Amino acid sequence: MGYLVTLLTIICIYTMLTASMDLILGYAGLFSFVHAALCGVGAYSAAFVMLKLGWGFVPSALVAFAATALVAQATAMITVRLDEHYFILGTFCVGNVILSIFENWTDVTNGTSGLYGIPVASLFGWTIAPGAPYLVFCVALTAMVLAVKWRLVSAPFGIALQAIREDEIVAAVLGHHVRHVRTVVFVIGAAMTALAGVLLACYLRYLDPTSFDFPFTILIWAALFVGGSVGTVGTVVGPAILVLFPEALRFVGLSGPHVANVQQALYGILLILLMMFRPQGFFGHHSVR
Amino acid sequence: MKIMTGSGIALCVVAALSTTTIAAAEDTTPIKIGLSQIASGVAADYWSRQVNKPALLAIDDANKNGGVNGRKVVGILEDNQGLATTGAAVAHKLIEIDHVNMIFVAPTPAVLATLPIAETAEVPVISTSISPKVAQSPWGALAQPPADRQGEAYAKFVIAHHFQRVADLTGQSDSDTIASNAFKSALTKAGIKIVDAETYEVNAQDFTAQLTKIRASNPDCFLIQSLSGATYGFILKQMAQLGFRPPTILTYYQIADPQTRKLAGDLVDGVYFIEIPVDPEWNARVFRPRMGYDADGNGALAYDAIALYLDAYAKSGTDDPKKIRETMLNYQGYKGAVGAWGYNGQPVTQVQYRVSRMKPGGGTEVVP
Amino acid sequence: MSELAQLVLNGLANGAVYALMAVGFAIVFNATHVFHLAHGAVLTFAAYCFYLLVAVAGLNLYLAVPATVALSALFGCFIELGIYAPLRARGAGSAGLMIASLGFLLLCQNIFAIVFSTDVLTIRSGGLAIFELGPLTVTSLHLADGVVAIVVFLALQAFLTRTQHGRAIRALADNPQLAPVVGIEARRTYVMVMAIGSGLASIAAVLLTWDLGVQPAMGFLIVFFSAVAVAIGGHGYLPGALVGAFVFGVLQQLATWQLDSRWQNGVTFAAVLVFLALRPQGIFGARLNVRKA
Amino acid sequence: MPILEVKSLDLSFGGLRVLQNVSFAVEARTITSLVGPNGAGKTSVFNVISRLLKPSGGEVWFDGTRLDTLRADQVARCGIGRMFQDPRIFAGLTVFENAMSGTRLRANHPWHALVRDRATRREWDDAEVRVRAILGDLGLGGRLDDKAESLSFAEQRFLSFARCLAAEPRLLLLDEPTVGLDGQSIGGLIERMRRLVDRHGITIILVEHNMDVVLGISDRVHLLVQGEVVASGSAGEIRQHAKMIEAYLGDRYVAADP
Repeated sequence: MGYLVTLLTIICIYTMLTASMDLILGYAGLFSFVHAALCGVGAYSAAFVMLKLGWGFVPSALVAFAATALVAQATAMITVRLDEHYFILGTFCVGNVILSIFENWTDVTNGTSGLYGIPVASLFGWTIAPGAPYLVFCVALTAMVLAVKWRLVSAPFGIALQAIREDEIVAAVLGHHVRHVRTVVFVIGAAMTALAGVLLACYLRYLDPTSFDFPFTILIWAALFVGGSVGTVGTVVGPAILVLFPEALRFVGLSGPHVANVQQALYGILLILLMMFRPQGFFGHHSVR
Repeated sequence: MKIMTGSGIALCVVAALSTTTIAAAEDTTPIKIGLSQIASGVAADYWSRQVNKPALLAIDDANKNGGVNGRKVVGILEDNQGLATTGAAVAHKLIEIDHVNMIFVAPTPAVLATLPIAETAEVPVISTSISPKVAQSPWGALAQPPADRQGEAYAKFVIAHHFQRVADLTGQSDSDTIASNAFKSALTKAGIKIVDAETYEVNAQDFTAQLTKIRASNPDCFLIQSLSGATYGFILKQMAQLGFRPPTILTYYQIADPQTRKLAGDLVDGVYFIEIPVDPEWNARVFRPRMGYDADGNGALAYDAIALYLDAYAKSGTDDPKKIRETMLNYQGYKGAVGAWGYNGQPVTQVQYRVSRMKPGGGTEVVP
Repeated sequence: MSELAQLVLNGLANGAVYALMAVGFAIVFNATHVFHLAHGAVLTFAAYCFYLLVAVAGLNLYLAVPATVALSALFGCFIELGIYAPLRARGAGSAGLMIASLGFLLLCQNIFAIVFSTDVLTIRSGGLAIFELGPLTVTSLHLADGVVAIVVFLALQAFLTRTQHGRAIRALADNPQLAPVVGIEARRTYVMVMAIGSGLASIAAVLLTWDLGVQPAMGFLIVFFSAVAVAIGGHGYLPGALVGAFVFGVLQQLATWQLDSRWQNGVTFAAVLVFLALRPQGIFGARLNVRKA
Repeated sequence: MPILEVKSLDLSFGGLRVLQNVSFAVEARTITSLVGPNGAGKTSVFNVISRLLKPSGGEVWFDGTRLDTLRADQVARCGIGRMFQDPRIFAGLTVFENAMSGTRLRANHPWHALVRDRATRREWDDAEVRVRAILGDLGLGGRLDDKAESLSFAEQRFLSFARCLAAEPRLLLLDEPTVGLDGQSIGGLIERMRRLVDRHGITIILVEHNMDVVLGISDRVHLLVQGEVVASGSAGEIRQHAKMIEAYLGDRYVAADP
């Protein structure tokens, strides 16, 4: 049972990351390659205050929000001016810098050894036990994030985001401050990944730099494209498929060596086929063009 | 690789079958060992040769000798991809679905994500990682000397040979960093000068920047740390290309991996390294005939970690994981693949490193 | 001082390989407007081809190198005809093409890992012959890298400016809206551009394989590095890619100068970011006020 | 007192001079046309006014505000609407969303999108009512939830017109709005433009090739050739210079039946 609870917890955390990616990539059209690293900024900053200052979940999450938003703001200042493809490169560079900080700022991150012994989440003095209670907590927060996202994009703000994605020149001529809107949505999305990072930190109770490397961002992209960009259902279904599918492989005897290579190769084929035959994913409302 | 795939699938089928027949009588239920290890990625092939296969070989041998108190031993290998997230999921799977008696897990991120889960479930964890955190857990045991002891072994060599100008090149991994720090603090204590210390990214292929700086510091002894034979190959090659060859080069036993000589050729000749001694008789009798290659320290320790645990299981005469772990830690006179060793009451293996050298033209020799 | 000079020299040697990759990437990106991440897959493919031809089939280098270039050019055509062209026909734009390209990179990388294992495969061992210039050293191969990169680049420039096919490529690069107008012509030109770009990647692959051997994951970082080099050089101007690659190679080395080398990656990319913040259009890129207008 | 003043505008790319010393003034509540051969720089004038291009010299003033130092979105917020030569609708959005994208509301800000206080809600509701009315007026009332890419070319053009109007501009820059429309649609469009000027006090600048349209509704016409204004006058004056226009533009531009 605990195994299933674990998988559902991971799906929740990935859903949060995918929803935030949907906001940034699906709605605003920004191919962010720094997603996992921003999640790491949230996770590390929360874990640091939990470990060193013994703070509870809420204040730690606030610290994570602040730290991640700050990093995202700095990232956006440089990268949102870059053209579509160069935005990926800009965020790739930022990701490298952040990973380097995870590895080398040993006083805070404990370097490659990672932060160990992160306490279980506690809410105003009440401990949330690992397992089912923590899952409920994650589900609640994920639902909250999805609700916030829905409220944002169902308002004219969401239309402005999509207008900018479709044609930034026309959007500007209609009076939308493209750079500002992109910065804002990037920072909001980063705050969501920060929350996912905090949940991940309290779930794993251990953080190390390899957890936030680029393949993780690619996984979230794949989850978004499978589920479908622009929408809510896809941001839940996509991660669910990508988490459950490889786990299911363990039970059909396909767990020999190279299974991860097979898995990654399948992701590759999946991305090609999706772009070819179903660019809106399974539940998306927008075709990636 | 084909053999491995076959045995991997076979194992899983066995595992699946045994899961379904778990309701059988108590004394015939198999003892299950969960292997949460790397089976994919850049390190996959080395890992498979020197960790996964040796561990499975130990289980195979135990079964050949009639199992543990007549009970069959089953190994269940799951790929943790070297990641914390996957490691946690694997730990839950092994504990809650497979009901394993023990988890054999490496490397560090996967181990440290596994520990809290195993502690809650009261399942012993044996790791061939070098993280000191494992030894601090009431359910953990380290089947490899912790990394700081590795650093001290380097220092011992440097001090014994009276080197005066030492340089250090270290990979950005957990174990290398800990070992390097222990090495440096031991040298500082002994009053030996570290003329330069450089670091590289684990998967790097270009070390020229670091080596250029180290060349300028003109060391008489150069410690290179890496967890991969290929990395040693690149480094030795690029040193030669910079016209840089210090009198003494000290390394870790991965340099004996065939990859190094393939890349660097005779540049590996005369390079010193510290290693876990592998019993040559065991290697020739048990390992080589069935695997087709030689075990290195990792391989031997992986074999021993499993074999010693199973011996202790049999000796303890109980299924209580806590008692089995105690028996294992206090086991006297165990003779294994790395010679006679034991935990001597501590949750850390007491195997000692020795210094060897790459022989010109191939092979290694022990330096007295 | 000699330390600094040696670092610059190392950087130029690495830059030469990046340059071949970056110019190939840039020519594809400029003419077909595909952010061709699968360029990394071409590199890896070419490297394994070269390895198989030399180490397994036992061909001599004079045959193996042209054969590798030809096979890689074919592989490039295959990517264009098998993936990019059908995607375009289905209405995919730059984003869809890029994602598919990334997918293909992942696919190839993992197929190679399954077929060839993740070990490094080599066709030669030991250090390369070196020349000593006072306190500086450079290997024959790295010297050759630089010469090859520049000669190939000059030949490419001559092709682009002197021949009809070359001019067609440049026309497409300058006027993307031309593509639908010229129809079949454009499609043929795309195939040709992919063949040329892949040929350039295969030369980089040969040089890398001779030096460091082959690994399935070798393409991933290097394609991003070369794309960063293109960004540094400036979009739409081919010599920019060449210069950007050398700048990036030297930057990687200088990042360790006077600084702890554990920060090498961080310092390198922080410097790139600072540069992009000050000059988003790159060294040679013109600042365009109207994009897509 | 003119509402828009363009003062000695220069624009060059590299060595190419696109605009040279272009000056004209536009009175409020009038329709002004820019005519000229292809490549004369008509669209470039629009691009400079809406600040998609930065002029190399000269100034643009709109109702006391200098525009050429602002950003494109700030220019738009001054009350300047712009229609492009191609409809350039947002293909992936619905018809209604396209038109809504022209509005500038408090709810465009994420905070108000999240909290939605009463003022925000009311303004938003009002905008939706207005946008529905505009779309209904332009004959798109029945297709609000269709994807914009499913519209015909003429419908797309009307949609982009609606998107412009949703912003309630005071000055409209229309770049060849009649291209691709049939006679009936053109008539409707002309009538609408007239009504916008007369009833709603909007000022319009038109780039147009169809001389019927130009001479039919323009209060003033400027002739641009190779980046320079070579002639200006009322529609009547220009009509009398038909020979001159013909010389510059060829017969295509001469009104068939004045």
